[in-house]
Amino acid sequence: MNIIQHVANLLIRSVFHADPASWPWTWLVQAVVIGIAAFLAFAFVAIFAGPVSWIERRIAGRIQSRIGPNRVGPQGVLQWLADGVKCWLKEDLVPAAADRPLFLAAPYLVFTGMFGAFVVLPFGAQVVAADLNVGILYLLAITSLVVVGLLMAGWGSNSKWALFGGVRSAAQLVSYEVPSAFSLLCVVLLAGTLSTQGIVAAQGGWPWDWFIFRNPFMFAAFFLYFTAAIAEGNRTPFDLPEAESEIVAGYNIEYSGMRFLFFLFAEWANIWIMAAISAFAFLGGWQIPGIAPEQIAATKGWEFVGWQALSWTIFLVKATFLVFVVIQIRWTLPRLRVDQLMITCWKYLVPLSMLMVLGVLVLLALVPEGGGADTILRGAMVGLGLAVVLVSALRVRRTFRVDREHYREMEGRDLWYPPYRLP
Amino acid sequence: MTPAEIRERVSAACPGAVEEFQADLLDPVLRLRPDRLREVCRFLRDDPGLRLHYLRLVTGIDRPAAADSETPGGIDVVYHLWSYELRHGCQLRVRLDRANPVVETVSDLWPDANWYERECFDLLGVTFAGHPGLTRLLMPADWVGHPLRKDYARPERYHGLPTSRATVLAEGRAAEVAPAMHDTKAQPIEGYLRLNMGPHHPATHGVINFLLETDGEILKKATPDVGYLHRGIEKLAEQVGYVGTMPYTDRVDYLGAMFTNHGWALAVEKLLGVEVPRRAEFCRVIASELNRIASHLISTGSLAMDLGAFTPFLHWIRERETINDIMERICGARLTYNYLRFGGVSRDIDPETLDKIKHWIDHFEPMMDEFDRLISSNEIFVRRLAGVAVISPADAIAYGLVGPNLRASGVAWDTRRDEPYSIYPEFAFDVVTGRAVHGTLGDAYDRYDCRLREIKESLKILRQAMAAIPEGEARVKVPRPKPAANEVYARVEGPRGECGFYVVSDGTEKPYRARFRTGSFTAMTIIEHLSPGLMLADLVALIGSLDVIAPEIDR
Amino acid sequence: MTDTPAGRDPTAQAPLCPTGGDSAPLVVTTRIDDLVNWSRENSIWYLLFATACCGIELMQTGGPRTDLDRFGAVFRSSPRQSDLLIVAGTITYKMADRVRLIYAQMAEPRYVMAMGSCANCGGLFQQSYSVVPGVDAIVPVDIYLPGCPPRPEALNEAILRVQDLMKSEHWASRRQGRGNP
Amino acid sequence: MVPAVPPPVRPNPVRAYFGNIRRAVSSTFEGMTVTMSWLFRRPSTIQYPDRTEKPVREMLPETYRGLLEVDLSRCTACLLCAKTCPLGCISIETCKHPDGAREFQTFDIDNGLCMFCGLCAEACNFDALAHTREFEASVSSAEQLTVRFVDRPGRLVAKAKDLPPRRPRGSILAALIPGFGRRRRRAAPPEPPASPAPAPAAGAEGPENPEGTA
Repeated sequence: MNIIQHVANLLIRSVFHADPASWPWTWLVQAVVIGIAAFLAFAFVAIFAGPVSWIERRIAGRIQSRIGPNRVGPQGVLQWLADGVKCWLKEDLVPAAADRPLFLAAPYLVFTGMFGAFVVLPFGAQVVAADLNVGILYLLAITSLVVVGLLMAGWGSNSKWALFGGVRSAAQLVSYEVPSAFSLLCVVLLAGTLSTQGIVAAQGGWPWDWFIFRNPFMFAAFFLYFTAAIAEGNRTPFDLPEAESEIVAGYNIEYSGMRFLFFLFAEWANIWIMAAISAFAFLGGWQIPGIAPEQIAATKGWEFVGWQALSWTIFLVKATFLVFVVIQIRWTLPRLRVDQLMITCWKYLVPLSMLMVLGVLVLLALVPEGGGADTILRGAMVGLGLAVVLVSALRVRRTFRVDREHYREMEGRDLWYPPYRLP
Repeated sequence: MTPAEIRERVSAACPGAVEEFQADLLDPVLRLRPDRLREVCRFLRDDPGLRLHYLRLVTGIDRPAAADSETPGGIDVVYHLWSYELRHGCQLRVRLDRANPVVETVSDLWPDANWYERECFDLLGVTFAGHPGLTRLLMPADWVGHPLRKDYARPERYHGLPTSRATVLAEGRAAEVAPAMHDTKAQPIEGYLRLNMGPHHPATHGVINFLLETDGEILKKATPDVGYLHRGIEKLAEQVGYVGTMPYTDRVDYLGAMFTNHGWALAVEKLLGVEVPRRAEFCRVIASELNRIASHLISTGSLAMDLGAFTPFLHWIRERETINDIMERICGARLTYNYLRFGGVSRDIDPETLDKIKHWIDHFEPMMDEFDRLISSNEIFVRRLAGVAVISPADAIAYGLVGPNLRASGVAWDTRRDEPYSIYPEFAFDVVTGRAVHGTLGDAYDRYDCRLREIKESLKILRQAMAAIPEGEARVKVPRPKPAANEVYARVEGPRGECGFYVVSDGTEKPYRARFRTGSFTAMTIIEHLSPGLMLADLVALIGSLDVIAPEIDR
Repeated sequence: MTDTPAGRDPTAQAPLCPTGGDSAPLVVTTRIDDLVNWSRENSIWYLLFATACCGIELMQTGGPRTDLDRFGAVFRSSPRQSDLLIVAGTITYKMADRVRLIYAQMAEPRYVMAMGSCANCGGLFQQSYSVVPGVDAIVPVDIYLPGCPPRPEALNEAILRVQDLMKSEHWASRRQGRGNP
Repeated sequence: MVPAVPPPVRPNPVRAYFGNIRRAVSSTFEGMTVTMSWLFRRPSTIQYPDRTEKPVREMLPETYRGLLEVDLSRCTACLLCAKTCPLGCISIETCKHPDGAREFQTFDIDNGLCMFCGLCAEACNFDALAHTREFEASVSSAEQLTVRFVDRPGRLVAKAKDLPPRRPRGSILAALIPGFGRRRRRAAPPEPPASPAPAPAAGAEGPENPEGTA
């Protein structure tokens, strides 16, 4: 029973003193609750997508040795609000030669595709709008809706650059669906269910219970999925549909004001969605280390709420960390060419993700869960993960140690320009 | 081979073609009969003893008949030829009838003559018989008159737009009349999508228009359409005189203003016969090499930005800011330096500034390694550039590519070493050439790689120059220049290659004709040749790797 | 002297642009104006319209040293999404119609800044046969920024000047007052 | 001189396939460590206008060619600057009195036209015309771009024999342009004179008295 039914039943019992199973207006109350939930989700998307844009600009700023927005509100946290209000009040231009209905509808369709994905995201043990038993399939299907919107925007704008953007994004999204589906198939094989909650429940709180560290194939599948997800979210190095230096602004070139805001909105939220999917499918979702979901369900009152809040936090932290990685990738890498984009997908990601499915199947047959081999495998994979983190930390340290030595040397000298410094 | 010897050979091979040999000029000139031009040109290019494969410059000089003189006026068309292999060159000239200037084209002998001749047609009205597409290059297609003619009068209005500031102020507000979009469009090719890339496009490095015929992402043809920044600097130079032109040369190549300054100063100093003090030469070299680094930073950084990586560009902008600070100390401006004077430099470099340059170099060298790790060795970046838009050495010479673009194709030619000027022979530095690091020789990556390595060479020169800088005056007082009638072609090695100044003086305080030969102009001509089969994104990489900037093309 | 958070002295501002006759707007309107103007002035998306030398300084201004992003000003490549057209460089007759087209494609409220001498009045190319003597002959200009080219801080100051201009406006005035050329 | 183009090498496809993956992963990793390291360094931004240690104009070198300024008390109206300027952005007019003294009618510098090349300041023999380190001069109408240095009628042309010391650079502009230099940082300290020459006492009070009017 998901949270919506739960709340609806609670309402019916306490307010209307009726039995939800036989009461004739149950559907109405449920509809109202769903409406409220949708509004809350919308607010969440808005409140999340906005700050993500601020975070991205600040991180980009630091990476580029500058500061980023810091004038609006403390450290510029209200920057997204200023952008939003301004865009909202800007003139909404429709080019004279545009295909008006398509042009007008496209941003909302893109937004719908993105927003629909929130329905099955498991924020916590009890917090999911609808725990569909075909959750993963639904996710794959609803995120593809975005491509229709982008294509409509590209075609409807009656601009050749926009058309290029639309067509590029269609080709890209359709192609990258395949490796991302195969990678998620690995998860489904391990979890034995398509339900998003089921997938989280099949993992545990500790890293060695996460799917990513289950075996080497899952480890690789995570990166394959993550790459494919970046491509589906139109992010660098796969941001061809809006490649600024090639096709100016791509599919959104003719959009202004609020409609353009919706595209931006969808983009920021999309980053978060793909991070969230990676987090629940591979990184254990909301699972709290050391506490089984049943134990949480058994608690009552504030204790229950506390555990819930902790689980949401864990999920949000995991997702936000991945958002950060996506942002960092964006400000590091150049962009692929169209043919290279397709080669990356069909010659590298697709065969490799198929291989991962095969590998997971073989290991499922050979290594029984919970056995000694399984434990060794998990331990080794966690070790590998730690090694990756350690190596990158050392590399980072070495990178700026050169700089620090230089800065020490320069210190005390009268420089009229400010060299960037270590904090 | 000296010009006189070349003249002997030409006279022997094509008897009667040479009308006159002007040996008294600084750069001797062979005056040819217009109807024998092609014959001589073909001989000069193909003769194994001459091999003048590189057409440096084609330009025209309008010489209307003076009121009191009996000699008829005419239009001179000047051809500068050079041979990289034999290291010699010559200048040809034909005198055409001013009322009906017609000469045969040489654009099939040297492909870069195509644009030179179009420019000549545009600005001087010379018709080149047999030219494949003789249309206006720099001015709008519906422009009336040929601006570089001496008797050209500026129109009052162009499509309702006033041409004088006083009229603009008098009319008070933006004119309501919309000028018709001028039409430079070539005929679209049937079955292909016509795209207008530019003149306002993030990747065209200034206001350049590319007419693309595409089949999906693949280009059938890309035709550059330039002139959106044609500011008529050459005509202005005729108006403001030798001294006043110096700040104008800053704007010819705003990323390498020190080199255009230097070229102009060299040309005029040659005309005047002025000796430059040694310390001033060092100042010039130090400022020039700093400027070369700054220019290459923008070019390599913006190439990365064109390929979608924004961060490297901003890192280079940060380093460039420091160079700008140094430049501000040296000459007072960040971009348009106006540093050189005839007979020296405007201001000596003080020891404190030299110290700061040293610190900056120490700081900058590790940054280059970091830049390599961040972008140069990035697999996506390499794949975007390696093997893309390969220019063969022969093509590079035939299309008149210069500087890093030429060297990336494997032709080791650096004006600093091979036609030395200033004090460059005193410094030890390498002429970097393409080395096919990741793909084919002469591909886009080689051009990028050449620029990065040239930065290192410049650092070498900087260190040597700062160690060896002598004491002394940085400027000798030169009276207001008034050179005798003569002609000179002076060249420096700018960041975009050979930066040549062809100056014709007539004994007054103002140059009679000045023509700036810039690297970007010829680099643009090769784009049309390279574009078929490229992808849209490759075109961006090609433009970025050629490092063209609009004012250098249009001047 | 009271300093605003941005460190500017409001008393020292010269009158920038007459905002029309409504001298005593309602309190509610003022509040809306405050919010709207606040959002506009802190989210100036400028069009990357770099034609000549000033374009390099325009890029440098977005770069690490001066960082216009601090004020919420980022560049956009499409005129549809830009608020401010910074004409950075010389405009020739060949280019003039494109400038007008770009201006026409911008959504209201839109502002134009003439950056550098060439855009102000043709600058050193005023006497040239091919250069428009001042971009104000083509599009209405709000702010003139002298310099050849102006240093990044000067552009930054001009952006603050645009902010001041926005601050003094009634939120709907731009839509009514300006025509499409 | 002209080398032959070597034929492209075709590598082993299997090695190429996995080599591509390896290089893509490792170079991405390398790049990300570089960008990550920048998160731990302090930005190099100078927070113009208000959050800097000192006003930006004071960070600029003395040699910087900012807005032009003329100290009329040192100007002999020799017109060298106006003649040197390739653009003619300096317009000087003087008129002659019956008693023989010359006085300024106009001394205008069109900042909108000026290209800041420094030729005029170089030509000035009396250190009257000079570049300052000022750069903040955006205005909202084209007319305001012209700076009119003759602030009142009857300003006499200086004699080359007895010139007063040069007033601090920038102080004249500040008096002339309304709202000039308004982008001060918060709580700006009293600014020291920009040039080493001590400011004359007369220079401090409003439109000052040129020598010889009394």
